[in-house]
Amino acid sequence: MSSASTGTAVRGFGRHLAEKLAAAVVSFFVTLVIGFVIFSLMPADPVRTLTRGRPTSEAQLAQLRLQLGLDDPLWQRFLTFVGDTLRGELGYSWQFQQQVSTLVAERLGPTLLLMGTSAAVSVALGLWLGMRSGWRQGSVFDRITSGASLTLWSVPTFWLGMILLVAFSIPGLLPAGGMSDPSLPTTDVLDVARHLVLPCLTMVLVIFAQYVTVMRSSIIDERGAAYLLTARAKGLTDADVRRRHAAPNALLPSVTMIFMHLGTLVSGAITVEAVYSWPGLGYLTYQALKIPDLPLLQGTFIIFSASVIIMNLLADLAYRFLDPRVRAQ
Amino acid sequence: QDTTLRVKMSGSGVDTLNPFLAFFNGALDIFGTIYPSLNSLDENGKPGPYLATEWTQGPDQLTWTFKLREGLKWSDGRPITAEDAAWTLELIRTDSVAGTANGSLVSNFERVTAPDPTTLVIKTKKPQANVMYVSIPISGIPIVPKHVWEPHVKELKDYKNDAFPVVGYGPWTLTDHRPEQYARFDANKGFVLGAPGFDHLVQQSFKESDAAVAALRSGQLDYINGVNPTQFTALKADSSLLAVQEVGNGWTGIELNPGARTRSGKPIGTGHPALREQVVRDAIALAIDKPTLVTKVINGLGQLGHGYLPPAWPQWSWKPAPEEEHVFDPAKANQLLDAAGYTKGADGVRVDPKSGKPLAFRLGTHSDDSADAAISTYLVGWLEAIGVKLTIQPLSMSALNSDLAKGDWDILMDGWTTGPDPTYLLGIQTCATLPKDDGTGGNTEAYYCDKDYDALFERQLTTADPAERATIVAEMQRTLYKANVDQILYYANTLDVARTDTVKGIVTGTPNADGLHPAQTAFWSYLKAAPPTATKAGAPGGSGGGTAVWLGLGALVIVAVGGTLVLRRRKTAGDRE
Amino acid sequence: MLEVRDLNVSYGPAQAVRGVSFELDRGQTLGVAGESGCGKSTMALSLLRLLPDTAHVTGRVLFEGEDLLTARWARLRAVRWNAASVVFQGAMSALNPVRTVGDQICEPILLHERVSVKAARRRAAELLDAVGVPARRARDYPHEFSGGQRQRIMIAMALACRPDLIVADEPTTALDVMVQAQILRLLGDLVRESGIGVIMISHDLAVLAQMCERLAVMYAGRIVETGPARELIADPRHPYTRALARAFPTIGDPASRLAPEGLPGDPPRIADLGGGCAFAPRCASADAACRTRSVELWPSGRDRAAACLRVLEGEAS
Amino acid sequence: MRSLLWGVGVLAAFAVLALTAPLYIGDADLNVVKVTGPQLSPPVAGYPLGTDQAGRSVLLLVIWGARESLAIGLIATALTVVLGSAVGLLAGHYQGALGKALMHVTDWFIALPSLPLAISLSAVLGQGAASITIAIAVTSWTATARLVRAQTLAVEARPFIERARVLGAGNAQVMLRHVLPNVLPLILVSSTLTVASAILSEATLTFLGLGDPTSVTWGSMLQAAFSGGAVTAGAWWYLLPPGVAILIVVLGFTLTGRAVEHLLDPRRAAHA
Amino acid sequence: MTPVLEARGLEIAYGNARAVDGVDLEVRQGEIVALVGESGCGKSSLARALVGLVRPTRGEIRHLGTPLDYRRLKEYRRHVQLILQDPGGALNPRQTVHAAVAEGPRLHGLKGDRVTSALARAGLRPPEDYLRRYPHELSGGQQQRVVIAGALALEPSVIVADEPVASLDASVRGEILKLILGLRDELGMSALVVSHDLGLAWNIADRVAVMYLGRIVETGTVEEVLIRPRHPYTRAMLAAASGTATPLQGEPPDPARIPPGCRFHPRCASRTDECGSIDPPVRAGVACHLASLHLTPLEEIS
Ligand SMILES: Nc1ncnc2c1ncn2[C@@H]1O[C@H](COP(=O)(O)OP(=O)(O)OP(=O)(O)O)[C@@H](O)[C@H]1O
Ligand SMILES: Nc1ncnc2c1ncn2[C@@H]1O[C@H](COP(=O)(O)OP(=O)(O)OP(=O)(O)O)[C@@H](O)[C@H]1O
Ligand SMILES: [Mg+2]
Ligand SMILES: [Mg+2]
Repeated sequence: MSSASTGTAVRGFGRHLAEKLAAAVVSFFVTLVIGFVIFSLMPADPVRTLTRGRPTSEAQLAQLRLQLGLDDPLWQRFLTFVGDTLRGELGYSWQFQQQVSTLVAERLGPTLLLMGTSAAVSVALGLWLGMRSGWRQGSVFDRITSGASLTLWSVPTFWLGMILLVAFSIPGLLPAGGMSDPSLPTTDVLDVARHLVLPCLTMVLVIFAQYVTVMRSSIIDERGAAYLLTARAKGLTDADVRRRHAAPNALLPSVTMIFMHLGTLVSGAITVEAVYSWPGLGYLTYQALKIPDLPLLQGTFIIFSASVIIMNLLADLAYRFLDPRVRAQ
Repeated sequence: QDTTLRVKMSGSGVDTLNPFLAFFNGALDIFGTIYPSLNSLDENGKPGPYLATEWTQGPDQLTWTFKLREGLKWSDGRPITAEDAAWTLELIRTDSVAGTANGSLVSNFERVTAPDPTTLVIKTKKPQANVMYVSIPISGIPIVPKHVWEPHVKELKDYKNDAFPVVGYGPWTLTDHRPEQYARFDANKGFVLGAPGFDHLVQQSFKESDAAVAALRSGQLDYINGVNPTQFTALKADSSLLAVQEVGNGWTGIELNPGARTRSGKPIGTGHPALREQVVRDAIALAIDKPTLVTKVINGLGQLGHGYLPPAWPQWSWKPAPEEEHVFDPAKANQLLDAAGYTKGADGVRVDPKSGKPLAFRLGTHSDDSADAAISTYLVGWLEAIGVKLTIQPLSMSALNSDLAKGDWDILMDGWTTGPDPTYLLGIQTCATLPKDDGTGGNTEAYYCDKDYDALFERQLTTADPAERATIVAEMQRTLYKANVDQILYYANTLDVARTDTVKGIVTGTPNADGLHPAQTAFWSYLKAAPPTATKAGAPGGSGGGTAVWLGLGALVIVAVGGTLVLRRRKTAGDRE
Repeated sequence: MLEVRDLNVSYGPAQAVRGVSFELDRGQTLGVAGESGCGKSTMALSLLRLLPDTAHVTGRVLFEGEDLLTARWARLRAVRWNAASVVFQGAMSALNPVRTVGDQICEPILLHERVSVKAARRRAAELLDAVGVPARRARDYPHEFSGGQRQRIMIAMALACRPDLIVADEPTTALDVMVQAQILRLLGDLVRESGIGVIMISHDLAVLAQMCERLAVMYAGRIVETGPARELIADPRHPYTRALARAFPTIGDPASRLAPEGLPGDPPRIADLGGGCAFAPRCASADAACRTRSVELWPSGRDRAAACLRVLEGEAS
Repeated sequence: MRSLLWGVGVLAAFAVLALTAPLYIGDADLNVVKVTGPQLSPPVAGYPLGTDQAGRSVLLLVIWGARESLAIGLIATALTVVLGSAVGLLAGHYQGALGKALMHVTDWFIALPSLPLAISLSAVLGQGAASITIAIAVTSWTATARLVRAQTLAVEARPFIERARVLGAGNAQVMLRHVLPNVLPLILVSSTLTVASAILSEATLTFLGLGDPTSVTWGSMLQAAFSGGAVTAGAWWYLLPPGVAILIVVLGFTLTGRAVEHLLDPRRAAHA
Repeated sequence: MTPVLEARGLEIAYGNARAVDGVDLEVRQGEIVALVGESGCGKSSLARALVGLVRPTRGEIRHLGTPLDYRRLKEYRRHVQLILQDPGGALNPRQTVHAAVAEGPRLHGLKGDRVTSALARAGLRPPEDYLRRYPHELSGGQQQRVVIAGALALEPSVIVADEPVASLDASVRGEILKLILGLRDELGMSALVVSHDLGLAWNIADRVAVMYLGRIVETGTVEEVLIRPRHPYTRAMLAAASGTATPLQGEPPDPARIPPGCRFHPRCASRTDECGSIDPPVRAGVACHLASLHLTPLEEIS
């Protein structure tokens, strides 16, 4: 039974993966189309906006319109866009006069650094706190943790960011913005870490509450599970019961939610990036929207949608990986 | 130890380091310091020598001859010759990609040649009085080394110009640039207009001005060019900081739709017909209490708005005579409107007798501009008092421009800054800038179109004598002032703050009676800035000490965490399972 | 080996177990019967102090002379599984779904005995074999087993540290009749072979009758009747035992053919028990005295006792 | 339930303040042309929370701001909940093609990044409260839909649905009489959380310059404070009150939601 | 006489698992039939198919001789009602007893107050005491009575009860069975009672059908089947119930992999070589080609 079912499991998994991938690809393209349509609807005069404040001749305006393809009909622009995307090109930014892919690649690193660190810290912190406070529901620890995380969750990010910035940009210790000290000859890991502290702290403070909540409630759900009684009856200490039995199970429902949340994190970073002058994708999007720089918008849009879609896919896979019950199906 | 001047990068940062393509302030700023130009601007905004030491207009009025210095070298050691300048200008003139950013500046050029390494000859199509403003730092054309750029002409559109150090010439050499982060420069100690006082210059990008101020206070920055009035007022009180005001090089105002139309006279858009009437525009001008705006919106850190060209350029600045001036007088405004037959309806809003429409106007504001938001609420209140209703529509810059181009607007918040050459700003009030019938081609400021004004515009273009040109420009501004299509509300001063412990000499020129410095044109601030004393002024709490504190703190955290863990362990091992 | 004296457990105001006492020796099997909610599991779990914090336990649980209710946690943990293990109701939920069964069997071995992981694995394999689950399946997860197999794995796990006492709390409830029979046989064999003391809990008298020497019938937190299993079923003294016995008809017995029998009324809510006999409201032969007089276990025959006034009055059956 | 009392109390207080605001706050307090207070003054007599740059009382602004902030939060939530619940319920009930299609649509919307979407929506619809409300609804209904669908699936799997079918109930009957009442508590709970995040979103979007900067909401107050340099000026009386108001109201909704969730917990209900 | 409810060649497949694999079964007027078998043999699937909750992949269901028309399910269900195993789950926790019982008549547009009489008939007396209560305020036995009352309110001719007492306490169980028996006696209602408990069949049924792996392997009157079982599977079940004989070896069967030949032969103690190749039909109430060998009653059963 075992070996046979493993065989079907693998086949079933392959098929499941293929299905999920196909759905993801479809999702991706649909979001692209939605994005294109919405962005194209935006009333905008990019040429005038770009050249605002600069001497510009009529010929120059016409030339710019031509260069940006603004005179092409919508459908043609759509086809170009789809074609470009399929080829893996993201077009040419209007305002930065560069390949969108270059721009996105430049800004992706810092965003991933900030988001990755914040996510890692807040997931770790959130899960740990959530686990402990759920395990002893109603304890002082639980009340403090839940209260603090709820309060922090209720704070507008940009506001918290500003307040932290003013309060903690300490001379020589925590800088007020940027990703590295420009007067250093080379990029220094410690220096970047220093710059990362405040923006990361801001993100963490705001988002870790979500993980606390999820983990806490799944631990509370698990707490009454019969297998925990078994574990206790075996003579395990309370901490071991929690760590070795409750935690892995409570993690299951949290995982999906965490991944889904991670997917939206990238696009949620605009305000933090703005407050801390972090050279990331969020702020680039914001700039793109102001013009609006359609190719650039599309480019960042693709990244954002893709990150959500990929994270959802990963959530699914992670769930399957973590839960043997689903794994075999 | 080397000294570094750390300043906030201006405006919206750098779009591209390719000077043929860039539009953003931050980029133009950089080009102004790393590429030479034919002329520089003196501290009063007048053309001065740079690469060129002399410039003369030939008798045919079409030939300009620039005498260039000998012996200047690009940062890679190759000589700077007239050929570089000629090549740069010709490329912009002939290549549409190269003309992306600055094409308009050379559109009247017939041909640019370099008969010898120190002579540059510019032939214009029509007489042009402002050729010495064409290549100036920041707002004009930077000259680039031909030997570096020639190989990239084919792929100019994709050339990022990021081989550091960037070959150029100027007070500084660009040694590194990270998009959205910083630009780093080394001083050119042999710079022809004087050696920079610092060894390095760093421009760092800050998106929130409060973050920049925090950085200044904590010593991460030495200088911020452009803080807002509230910040300025607060920082002025700080004795360790130097807060200075400079005469503004721009204005804030409103524009009223005088009847949008195309070049052929076809009306377009949805502008309110009443605004076509001079009397309505005049009444609006009288109803606005500009002094209150100056005190309330910009904390008094600016000047009352009058003429179309800002006071930073005294050579062009114009003020109405007292009898011409629109002084806040709502009673008179009401009289004017009553007399013209705009009677008030039941709701207190006047009605246009011709169209039967109430005098209810849309007021488009820039949604990302806090001053716009503040001003617009005042305007609503004041105009209500003369029976005119305003509905505020916050718009993105782009949407606003789009409405403007389509003529779908009544009143818009408006603002311009300008370099020392007023040609362009004056030009966008001419009939020639109205859109074509297909809607393209227009870059009109506000659909203003007046034959007399156009004639004056043509005249000043060709008037070589600066004084005479100034009179014509003044007359043009009077015409605009009377038309009340553009109503200039105020000229905000430029507000700068610098640390006094790390930098001195950041502002140049002598302040006027009000304590206002002349506008800091071109690269002078950074060039003349120097460490305050001979002793090296390291960053306060520089990285050395900082690291120690940092490490100490880290250690503390580790001890704390470790301690709690140990304690916890001991406790859990104890009683309750 | 095990001596329980006057065990009381209450969840807040609700008294789930009220004054239960019994003794058990090595090799003995005690069956505890009673319907849902009468306090069987509570009683069983309280022996090893496995109840949640909300439960308040009094009385004495002497295991090898040591009172487990007052023992230090560390000492108690050492007793758990090593000396006394539990087979829980519903093996699906009693096994951790995300860990392999092998792992879960090894866990107590590694915890209580100084053996290598390898040795523990070997022992786990032996145990699995002993309960009739192929040893190679130690690497599978609980959900990959059928209900009967899972229950057998639970039993294997309970035997892991060669305990002296096994508390089996409804080990067959969720199982099919056929599988149930298998499991009971397996347990019975194990007890016979290794001389372990077993407390087996069930609501099914028939099941207990197959397994146990002695029976204790619980109602509303009390033992209402105890005695040798066969006698108790064949000749119940307490009306509740009688009703319970009749609820499981003997096939072929014409008396029960087309005549199902039950108890009128609802099972008691332990939260609102008054004085008097808890069973009185549902008892056909209850009188005024039953409702007021408190009842306790009175001897009702050789080696038997029942908590019924009728027994005291000598009105047998 | 202390947290419920707190949550409801705070919300009620804000609601009362907001609803009665027109009684004691007039044009003369809000119209920049008419106010007479000092500019950006710290708390003084007559201005318990100081003034803004135009000389208006920050206290009155915060109270006035509650009106629009709460309205946006509530309306956005209503839209979100109605849309999300309808989609979730249908997707959960019709597990065939319709359900699949609806879930796909939901997935697509989940993948749409919310901030860019909100910004472009407000460009299309015109900036201001209405577009912000719609933008919040468009980007947040998916969460409700998923939640409701999951819950619907759970409810549909329960035996009483089968019983209802056998008794003769059709799809509409099953959905409206059996599934909806059982999903409703969850919707209620999730909607309190949605209000909370909608108020936060409003503040964020307005802060990014998408709102109507001339209207008085907590978001626009913060935006005005930040862009006006209140941080540098140390004008804590201008920065803190709107932020704290947001915090308190969001916390109020969250606490209420949690408490209600707790009250409606089937495990509790079953014992009650 | 045409049976009230009848299944002919019924087959229900979930994917490649044939949970019900060719079942013929009939319930006659006023008769209680017990369907017994071990877990997973397809009892519930069959029961659910009989009330139209599952559409059989093959075969048909007849009510009073007329085949079930899936477009007119609602009407059919007036006559055939289902009672589920778990009364707690079968009641909507947010419906009062009144709403739960009145639901059927409401859906069918039946007039008059059927609720109180149905409750009274189901043994909830006085009915008024219960109308406003919610399911969680009732004991398990009371809940099951409410469920039964809900079905009775439609005055069906047949009740299909899937494990009606499995989740109830032993003491309550008898009362519910009494109720079902009483309904048959008083109203002449027919019932199909599904259970894994042979004792239940003995308690209330007229006829028994024993199911194994999707098939009925033996049917007959209770006395015939339970006292003189012929099919080895029935015998094994009876033996297991009394705890006397060696229980069946092997794991419960899997409907996705039905063995060839007699489906019981892998677990059959008395199988012969040909059992692996002959799939015996139900003949004279038993589906075992060696049935005649086992005709003697089990001596253990007295
Ligand atoms: N954690 C708890 N908190 C409060 N009451 C409880 C708790 N656990 C059990 N009870 C109550 O205690 C009584 C006895 O429960 P217990 O689980 O011991 O019954 P049981 O005889 O094992 O029933 P079953 O046959 O259903 O397992 C019941 O009324 C139950 O509701
Ligand atoms: N919806 C379904 N999808 C797939 N397989 C199913 C489904 N329902 C039942 N089965 C399978 O069909 C077989 C028969 O199931 P059914 O529920 O009819 O058995 P049963 O005899 O009622 O068992 P039990 O006594 O456990 O209730 C089982 O193997 C089961 O796993
Ligand atoms: Mg129990
Ligand atoms: Mg079943």
